[in-house]
Amino acid sequence: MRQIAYREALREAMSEEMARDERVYLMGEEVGAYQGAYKVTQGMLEQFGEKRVVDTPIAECGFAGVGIGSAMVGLRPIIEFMTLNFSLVAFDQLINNAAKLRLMSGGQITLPIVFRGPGGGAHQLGAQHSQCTEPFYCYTPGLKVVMPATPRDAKGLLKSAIRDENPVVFIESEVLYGFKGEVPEEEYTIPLGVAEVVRPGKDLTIVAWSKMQHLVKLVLPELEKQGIDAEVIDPRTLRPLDEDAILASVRKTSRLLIVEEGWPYGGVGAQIAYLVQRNAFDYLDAPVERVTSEDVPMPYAANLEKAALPSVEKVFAAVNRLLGR
Amino acid sequence: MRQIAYREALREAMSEEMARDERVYLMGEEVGAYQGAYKVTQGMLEQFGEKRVVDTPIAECGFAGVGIGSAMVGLRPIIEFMTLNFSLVAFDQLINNAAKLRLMSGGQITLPIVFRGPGGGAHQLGAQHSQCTEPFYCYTPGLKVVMPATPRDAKGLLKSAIRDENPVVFIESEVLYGFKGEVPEEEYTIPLGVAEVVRPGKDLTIVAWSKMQHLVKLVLPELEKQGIDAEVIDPRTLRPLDEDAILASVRKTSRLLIVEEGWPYGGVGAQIAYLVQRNAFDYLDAPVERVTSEDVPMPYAANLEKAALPSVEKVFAAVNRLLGR
Amino acid sequence: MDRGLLLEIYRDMLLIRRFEEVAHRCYTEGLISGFLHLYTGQEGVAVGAISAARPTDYIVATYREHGHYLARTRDPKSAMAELFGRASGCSKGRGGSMHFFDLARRFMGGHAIVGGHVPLAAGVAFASKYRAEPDVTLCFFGDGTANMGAFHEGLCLASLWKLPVVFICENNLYAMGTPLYKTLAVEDVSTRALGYPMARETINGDDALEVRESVGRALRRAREEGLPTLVEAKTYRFRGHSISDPAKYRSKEELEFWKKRDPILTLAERIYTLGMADEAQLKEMELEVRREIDEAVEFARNSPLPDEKTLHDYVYAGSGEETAGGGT
Amino acid sequence: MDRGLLLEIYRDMLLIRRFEEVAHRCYTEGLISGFLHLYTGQEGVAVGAISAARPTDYIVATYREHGHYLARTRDPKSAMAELFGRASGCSKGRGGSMHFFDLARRFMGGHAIVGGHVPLAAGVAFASKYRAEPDVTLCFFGDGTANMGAFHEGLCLASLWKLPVVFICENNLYAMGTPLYKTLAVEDVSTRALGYPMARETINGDDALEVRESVGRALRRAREEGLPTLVEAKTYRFRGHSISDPAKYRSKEELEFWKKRDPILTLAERIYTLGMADEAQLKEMELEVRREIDEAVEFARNSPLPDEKTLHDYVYAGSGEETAGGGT
Ligand SMILES: Cc1ncc(C[n+]2csc(CCOP(=O)(O)OP(=O)(O)O)c2C)c(N)n1
Ligand SMILES: Cc1ncc(C[n+]2csc(CCOP(=O)(O)OP(=O)(O)O)c2C)c(N)n1
Ligand SMILES: [Mg+2]
Ligand SMILES: [Mg+2]
Repeated sequence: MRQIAYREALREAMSEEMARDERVYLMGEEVGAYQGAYKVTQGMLEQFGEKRVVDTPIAECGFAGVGIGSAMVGLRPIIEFMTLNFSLVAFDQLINNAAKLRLMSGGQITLPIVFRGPGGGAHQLGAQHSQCTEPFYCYTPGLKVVMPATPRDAKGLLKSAIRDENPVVFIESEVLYGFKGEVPEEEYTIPLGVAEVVRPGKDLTIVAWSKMQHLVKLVLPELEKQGIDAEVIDPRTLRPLDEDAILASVRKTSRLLIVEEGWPYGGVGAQIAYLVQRNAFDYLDAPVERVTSEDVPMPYAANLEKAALPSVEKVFAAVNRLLGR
Repeated sequence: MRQIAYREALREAMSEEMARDERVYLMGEEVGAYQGAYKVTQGMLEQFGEKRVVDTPIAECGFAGVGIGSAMVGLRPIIEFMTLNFSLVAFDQLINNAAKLRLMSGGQITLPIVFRGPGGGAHQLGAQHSQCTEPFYCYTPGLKVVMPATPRDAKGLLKSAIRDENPVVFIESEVLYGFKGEVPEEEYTIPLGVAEVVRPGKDLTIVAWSKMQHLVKLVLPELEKQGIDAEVIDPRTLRPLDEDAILASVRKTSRLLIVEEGWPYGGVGAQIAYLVQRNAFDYLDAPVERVTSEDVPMPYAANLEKAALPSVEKVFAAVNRLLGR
Repeated sequence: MDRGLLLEIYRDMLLIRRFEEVAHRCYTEGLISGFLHLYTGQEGVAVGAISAARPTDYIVATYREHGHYLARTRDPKSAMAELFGRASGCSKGRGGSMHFFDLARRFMGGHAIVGGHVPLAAGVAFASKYRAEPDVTLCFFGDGTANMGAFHEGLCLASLWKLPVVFICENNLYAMGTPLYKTLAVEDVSTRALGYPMARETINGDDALEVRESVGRALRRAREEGLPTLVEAKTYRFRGHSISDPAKYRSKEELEFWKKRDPILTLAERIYTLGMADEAQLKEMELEVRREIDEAVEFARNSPLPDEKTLHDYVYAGSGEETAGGGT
Repeated sequence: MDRGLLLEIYRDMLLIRRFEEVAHRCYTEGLISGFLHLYTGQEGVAVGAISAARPTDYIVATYREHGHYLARTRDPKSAMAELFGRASGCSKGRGGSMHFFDLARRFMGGHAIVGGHVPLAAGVAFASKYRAEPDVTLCFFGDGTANMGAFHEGLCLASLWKLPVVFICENNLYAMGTPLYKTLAVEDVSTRALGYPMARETINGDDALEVRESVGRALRRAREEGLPTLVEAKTYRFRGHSISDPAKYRSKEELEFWKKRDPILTLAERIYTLGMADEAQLKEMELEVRREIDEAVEFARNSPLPDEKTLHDYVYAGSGEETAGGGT
């Protein structure tokens, strides 16, 4: 199968959906003439014109709100945040408007809108540019949250997100944009809310998403060498969460490790841990373990940044704790 | 001991600290001439004058930022959000500035600032005015989060928060403002980060805070009647969380129920559940249970609102599950 | 001046006034809960503005939107039922006083975060422009909104992108208990328009006909030239900010001064002067309106509460939940 | 015109220029990582403005703050070490290029959320006023910032409360790859000041002396009358937005046009014309500056990384963590 980069997969998803549906448009900072801050939207202005590929001023609260308003009356915007860090200046729009308009209107309003962009950190971008916002959005009913790890998932899930009738926060990763993987030529979608068993196994379950899937991949050869047969699951959609897939796996392996880039307090991993101990208590042979970022705003220095993030060593240590070694 | 209302306890805390330290000032919408939207700040303008009790325009992002800026150079602001719902328009200021300035400056900046106001819902205020924001702030390193349940705690903790050298999000409750309780005449403080065992017991542990402590109180007589001896813990400070107190209790009772007003996905309860199964796994006789609000933006209708919130019935059901009845 | 139109405007204003008075009474009787922000005194703005618009023009408003809703829909039943939190309410009892919606009649809500709806209004207008439809969006908000970031960003984008929207600031001199001079360094809110830039008008909001003309000009500017306008209508609310506010921050004299400018009384005077109706005729209209409101209360009272089984409805579309009999 | 002052201004600008060039080189050599937004071309603004201020006046800047930092501190060592992520950096290696801090010298940061620091600057000024101290706060930002809500709220409050702050917009015609005319419906950013209202000046930012005079006026206005000003300094950045931006969005001709206005070259011309120094003297200064920067690189290179044991330092004050030997 052909191999394309994550950013190209995202672009294909948007272009195909825009070609398919006149109501879909793209809006954000530098998405047009500049071809995207991270070149995700390269060529799209040329393909679709200024009406449908809209360069905005730096005004996230304003253009997120414009997107929501336009979706209230039937357009299907894709709002790009240059990074998800900047969604925080538009936070009220996402939490109080996007997530709640449908409920407040008694179901009259349908809000097919995608907010997308890279989340998490990259390399030494400092505290204000290196944070995981998914726990904010996962907490909030009315939103869906998607975080693809591979080009194939990126394309299939983004197409589903664009077709979805609900607000979807679609979080990519700057460090994955160049990552290549197999992506079918023919059209396909991947449904939201369905996890993937990336590697079947029986000794323990590892749940990870986005960048952290790639970290887990680095650990697998060594685990195999040690005869540890890990089942690896990528939820891909964090809200709605495919609880069944995770529970089924843990009922088989009896051990669960969650690897996530976010901070430790609360968030997605805590929720999964809660759900699993709640619904598979008798199956667990050891407490659910998490590897997260350290509980600090991200420092700039290379060595501190490295120390703050999840690492191969931390994953190994957690696996050892899980296996009682 | 004298009894005063929660709002008076808060006012005493602020007035005493302002009398004690010239650097402390109060800023927010309607805090001055109007005497506070919920009358928490009644009389303070008269006592301290316009310099130190500052009425603001509706511009939360602006005045939260002004507070932070003034704290960067040594003032000690108390920023009142009329309700915590409106902190979301100032979210970037809290997450990207307040929580991170100290780290980003390599410890040069100390940020003694309190953001306070009522959180959660009241009665039929609708979706945009009825939500728990504490999971957002607990997730974020650099912030402290306090949620007092009683007048005594409200006063002692707010005084500590004002004296603390860090940004503190101090979340009160509109429905508790009129609640009366014993508050010492003499000066006292209550340290942040220390839980209180509200009722000792041996059969199960119930962790709840703010309003939910009062819900739990409604359940206790019936539990006692049934011969169930519950230990009730109020963490009071959610970040830093007094993990030791919770763990010590669960190691004794082997059963844990968390009652919280927030939504189910992630948040404080999920974190406590994760920590407890992680660090007291072998002590647990049953999975950690949570009672939360339903996973919906808050509807207006009285019956739906009631159905969406934690209730006595839901707490009983959870206790029964915990006890295997 | 068209007699029919004039009487229609008068009647719409009366409908709002009586609706609010009865809503107030129902609140004190415990039939309504939550926040209740009455529109009493400002009727000239909503009715004047909305009478100038086409039924296909969109309306986006704040938590003080009963008046705008009634001016657009003339449907006190669905409004009162919403206040009562009933399944027959305009938002199926999910929204309440601050969140009236009627998509079919292009009433795009009641919004309760100050300033948060301004970008939404720009977005609705963006969609009209995108689809080359002739509809204009009317966005209502208060004087207290002019300091909000969302207001600024909404107006920046509307000006930059030439969106067909009319921003209508109802300057009632107060944001809750705070008089405008304490929060605004300029005299007129419309001064803000200079910085974007945007056409602006500052008008007497208590004169429905003046509002109608001014908004009419702005609507034409939006519809024909695709340009936004900031209209500032000076008015006054006769009640406190919400039902729990005794409004002690203003003097009796001030209130009296404004009550003399009561938009309904002054319009009645005008009607008499122009000989378009006599007291008996307006009295008759008054009785009719009162009957209508009474019927609305009966309707609300007799409507069922939402079914608790539908608690999880309307959170996600397409999740099949609405088939559960949502809203009834 | 004071000769010493003129040469000092020239030297400060040169220091910034050379610092940025060397930082660029170090980045391409892999010695620096993360984002790097160079100030090359805009030196007239930072140096002109900061030369007009007292050392006790506060500075609040953006992620493009190397120039302002050097203009205030003349300390390329702590700056370069910060870029290298070393414990000896001005933010102990925690901040990086976008977050330079030096509290002792009242340099209140580099901030990287567009507009987010504008209210902070108003807050610092609020504190000066609160304590009746004579210090003024200088707040720098780009043209792209004028649409942000935080900018609006910061200026609203500064105007309303008469805060001693000078807002300095460095209009370099672009926000990343977006030319100003695509995001601003007015020609001058300073037009925004009309709506608050606030004193405003639009000036040539490539003339450090003009900047100095204009900011001097604004500083007096702030210090003596307690009034804020919006100064818009038109300038140009010679490099891309950040080091990864090839700046293909602008023409060679445009760049050449602006390079002719290079604030350093034109100031050198002026110095010659006024006979205040000859080429040899400026050459000597140039060599001195280069040596200083080379020393800064050596200093940075030889400084230790932060100790990993201090990872949890500087998150909470008073938690005893700093005693762990924080930052070294
Ligand atoms: C962001 C935000 N801050 C505060 C509030 C609380 N609040 C509701 S209405 C109001 C006053 C608004 O005044 P104005 O805009 O003049 O409208 P009016 O009520 O006079 O119609 C305030 C402060 C809010 N709803 N949203
Ligand atoms: C809220 C926010 N949105 C987007 C960005 C990404 N970003 C960083 S700098 C920049 C351009 C800023 O332009 P301008 O204000 O003109 O300053 P300049 O870079 O020209 O100095 C953008 C879009 C950001 N840092 N913060
Ligand atoms: Mg008002
Ligand atoms: Mg610029």
